Amino acid sequence: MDGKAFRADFPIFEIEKSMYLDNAATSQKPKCVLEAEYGFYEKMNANPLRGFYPLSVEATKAYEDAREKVRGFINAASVKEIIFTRNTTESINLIAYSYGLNNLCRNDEIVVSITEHHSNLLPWRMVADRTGAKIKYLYPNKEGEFDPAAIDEAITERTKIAAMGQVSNVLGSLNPIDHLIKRVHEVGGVAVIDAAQSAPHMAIDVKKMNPDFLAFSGHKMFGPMGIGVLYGRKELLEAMPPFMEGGEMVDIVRFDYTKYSELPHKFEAGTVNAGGAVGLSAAIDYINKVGFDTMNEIEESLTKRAFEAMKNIPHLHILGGDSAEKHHGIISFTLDDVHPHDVSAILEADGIDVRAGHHCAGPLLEFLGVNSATRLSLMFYNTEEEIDAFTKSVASIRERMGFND
Amino acid sequence: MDGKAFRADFPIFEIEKSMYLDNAATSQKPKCVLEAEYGFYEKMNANPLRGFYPLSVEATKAYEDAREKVRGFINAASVKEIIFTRNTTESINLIAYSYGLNNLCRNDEIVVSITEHHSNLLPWRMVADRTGAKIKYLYPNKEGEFDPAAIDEAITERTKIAAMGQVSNVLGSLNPIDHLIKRVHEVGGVAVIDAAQSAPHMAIDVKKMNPDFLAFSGHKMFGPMGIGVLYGRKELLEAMPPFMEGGEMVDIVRFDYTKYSELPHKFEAGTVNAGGAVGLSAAIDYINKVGFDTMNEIEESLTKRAFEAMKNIPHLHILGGDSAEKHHGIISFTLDDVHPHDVSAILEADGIDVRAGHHCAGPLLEFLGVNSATRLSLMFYNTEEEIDAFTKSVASIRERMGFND
Amino acid sequence: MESRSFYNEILTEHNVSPYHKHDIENPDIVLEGVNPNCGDDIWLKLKCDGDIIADAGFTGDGCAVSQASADIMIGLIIGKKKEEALRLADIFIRMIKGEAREEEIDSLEEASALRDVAHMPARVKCAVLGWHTLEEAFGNN
Amino acid sequence: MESRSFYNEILTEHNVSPYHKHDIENPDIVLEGVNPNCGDDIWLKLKCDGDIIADAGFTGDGCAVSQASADIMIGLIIGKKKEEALRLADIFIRMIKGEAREEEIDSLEEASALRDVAHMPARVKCAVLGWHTLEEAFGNN
Ligand SMILES: Cc1ncc(COP(=O)(O)O)c(C=O)c1O
Ligand SMILES: Cc1ncc(COP(=O)(O)O)c(C=O)c1O
Repeated sequence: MDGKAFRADFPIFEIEKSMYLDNAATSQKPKCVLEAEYGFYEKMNANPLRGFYPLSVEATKAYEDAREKVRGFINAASVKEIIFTRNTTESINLIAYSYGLNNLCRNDEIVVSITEHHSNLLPWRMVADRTGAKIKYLYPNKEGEFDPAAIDEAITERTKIAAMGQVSNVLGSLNPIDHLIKRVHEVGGVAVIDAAQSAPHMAIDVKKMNPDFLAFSGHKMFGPMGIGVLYGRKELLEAMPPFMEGGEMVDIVRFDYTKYSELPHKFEAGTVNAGGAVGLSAAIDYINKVGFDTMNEIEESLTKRAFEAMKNIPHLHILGGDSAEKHHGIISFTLDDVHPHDVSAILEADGIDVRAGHHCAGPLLEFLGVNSATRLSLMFYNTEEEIDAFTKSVASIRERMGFND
Repeated sequence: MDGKAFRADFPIFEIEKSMYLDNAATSQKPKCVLEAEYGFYEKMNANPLRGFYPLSVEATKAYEDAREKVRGFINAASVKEIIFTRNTTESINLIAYSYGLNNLCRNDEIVVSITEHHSNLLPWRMVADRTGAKIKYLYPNKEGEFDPAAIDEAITERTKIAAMGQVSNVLGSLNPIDHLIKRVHEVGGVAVIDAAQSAPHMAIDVKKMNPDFLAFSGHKMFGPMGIGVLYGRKELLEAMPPFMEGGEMVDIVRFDYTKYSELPHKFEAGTVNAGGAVGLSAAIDYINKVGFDTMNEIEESLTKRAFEAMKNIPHLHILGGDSAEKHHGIISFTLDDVHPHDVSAILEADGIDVRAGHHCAGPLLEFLGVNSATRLSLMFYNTEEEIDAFTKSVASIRERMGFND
Repeated sequence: MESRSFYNEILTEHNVSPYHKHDIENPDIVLEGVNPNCGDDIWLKLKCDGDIIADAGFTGDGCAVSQASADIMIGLIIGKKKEEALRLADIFIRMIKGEAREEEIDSLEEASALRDVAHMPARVKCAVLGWHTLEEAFGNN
Repeated sequence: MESRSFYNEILTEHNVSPYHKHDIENPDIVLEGVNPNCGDDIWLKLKCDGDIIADAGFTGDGCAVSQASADIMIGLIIGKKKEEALRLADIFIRMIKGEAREEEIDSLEEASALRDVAHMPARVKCAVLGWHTLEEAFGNN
């Protein structure tokens, strides 16, 4: 079972013949997304939100329709809770600057899991550095699993913020965010969920999940670059000061007085990326058309195929979970004596695109005792042939690097 | 003399039949720009800067080539001085947060011209609010002209930052930035130049101009939305802390240690908008192909045509300069007894797209004693017929609103 | 080219010669309403006698749609009970959204002259500015 | 599918059995070099005798290209004058950029085995890591 049937939706596969297995870094874009963005500029390009003429009204409508599309995608209560940003990183920095710096002080604690991507870690260190709050790390076991009891213990009355990714971009593990959210709410803190790796693969329902903030990137879920999302609970967003200031986020500016716009515009300073939002909206339509069920079925089958083959390669060590089900399309690994950099270079020579490095998760790798790793990451448009070529190539590497097993 | 010959370059003009005269808000995009962005996703989409496989290397090269293109466009000394942002607003907020908050304190002064767009005003008010520094406004005369002596006087030993737009988005006036830059350097302060309205219309040479920071937006100069530029002097940028933190802007992250990347990456957190940068690069190619000389010749001729006709419409008052040469394609005006909002609505009913409101320049309008104004703003692709339709429609408005002159 | 008949006679008349654009002495409620889209800015001033709106006026600056709409609104609500005024505001706002029934629209009298604004999304905020401010003044919304 | 002959014998040998990957006692200069692209991280340790590089070694972790390149570099510079080492570093870096002349490349001896990296932009940083660190160690660049 694989994604051959969907490859025609993606123009790049007609042109580029390498096997793209670096999907956690960014996804490929279906034609409908590219055409939606192109179409925006071709048919209704104007600066949204300020003009009265039909073109600007249409541009505004396209942009706000995209917001409504995103709202529905994560089942938020209101479009006021959907803020367009550039990417996950900006979304989390917005929370850090506007919520973090203004609500934390000395002796407060920020609980962050050690598995986080730098984008859900460094902003919290910045907040800690500037407010005097303390960072407390949550550690999983070597399989990447968090003990609920450890979460209960780490989160205390001092915890003002708990930050965790829904799916780890290195281990592919699904984290116990529900537990974390419930626990941090018990002590009156807020939960920040990094959904960069989950949004492209699973339905998110913020009403059920109940995070205070949730962030994701368009480019990882078939949308264009330059557009991301921050979901925030309305009461919180309303109480927060703006992050960036400038045009489009103020109603009145006089010599010595400023009245900020209502949500969500208060947090969207300057000309918005309407073309990007329209592209993201088309990406959500595409996801809905294919369906997460279909995507997951393929992705699970491909993950299993890769995992089973990799298990049997001598000297290969998979980071994290001991079964395919725990990996959600992401399998990072090391190969004895061969630097991941060289692993990926040899794969590359064989026409296979994977990533090697620290995957923007330095502390996690330090915790796991590795300097870097090679990562395979799948999307539903991948094929069994690609997986087989990948595992065959990996199996040949040690010999090609001068080791006789 | 007009821009008919160039209209075929812009796909929107084939589809949209209204007359687009709101170019200061955002420009239309030539086909080559749309195709460049589309082509990026179709041929080389990957997350730049981290992958070793050819696709990612190509994506990185396309992104960095775009940076080099921008460097050449403004004649910066090094690509390290070119930071990609979302838009002018983010560029200026970056300076405000990273430079302003860290270099100013009580008793310092920020000199800002009252003609500024909110994006070059509110960030400075934020810095003033948080650091205790004082904002000092520079006032022009009613024609929008600044007296060099007043600049010399306003900027003192206390001045740490002087912020000014090169061209006003309301008055179309060219501001004496050279004088301001020289003066603020005499007292050891830095100059922040908002080039949002000038970059689409005139060659900028930062080596000659010698600003410390300069900001502009891609979408106003034929590029896509979601991509902007911050130029900063290398010594300053190097000494500044990062603004947003996360992936792609750090070299090493350990448990308790972070080493930031070198310029320009230190200021580009998270996945970059490579597609947007490639689009902006194509926009610069387009500008170079047409040439500012040709553009200016057309724009000056159209401005003159509009200005002369408007001068003869009873009850019409042009804001700012008393001759066409002082307007650089931007003519804002009021009509006695008719709200600008209604002016633009009637123009709209006649198929003409202009903007009415405060144009994100509240304090300037307050200074000029008007609540809002209607703005005509031109681009070289506009035509004499459009100008004539505009002036004819404006001339009919008072009667249509029930006034007998 | 000729304008769609959007600026009809009722609208331009209330704009050129508003009856209620003036200050109110010792008002009980004063509230500013702002439409950021175009900088419309009105101050609604209400004088109440128990539950009854005894007198009302507005000042400020805005487009013909916002001014005429506020002027017509005030003519309609003076002498009415607070609840009735809020009921009319609700109908008016629904009319502008294209959601009111014909007989409801009839009850708006002259204010029904603004119904065409429903087709002009960009002008909706101008038309409802006074009415929203009224709702806010009475602590609704 | 077979890999382009990028990992040639000289490279894999210096990687599998590096001669100079070891600590140096009481080094005069110690400098960390990092290649953020892949997390290569080497510590270059130099012992000087006046102007002469008396001994050198490196520790750390990195890809075969960075390790082999550092190992070959150290073999080349031990016993040489600081100036000569910097001259070789300059040639090496220009070779990797595809800008060195043939006779210059010849002077690099075994290090010339890395010349193909010039065609692999993504590996350039790995190849030059040790050499850049050397330049920095001597206060150049
Ligand atoms: C003079 C000036 N500065 C700044 C801006 C803000 O640009 P952006 O909205 O692209 O951030 C604009 C445009 O709206 C402008 O005209
Ligand atoms: C888990 C996780 N969080 C955050 C990010 C950052 O996303 P972006 O680079 O789009 O801001 C990524 C992707 O790189 C990620 O995998």
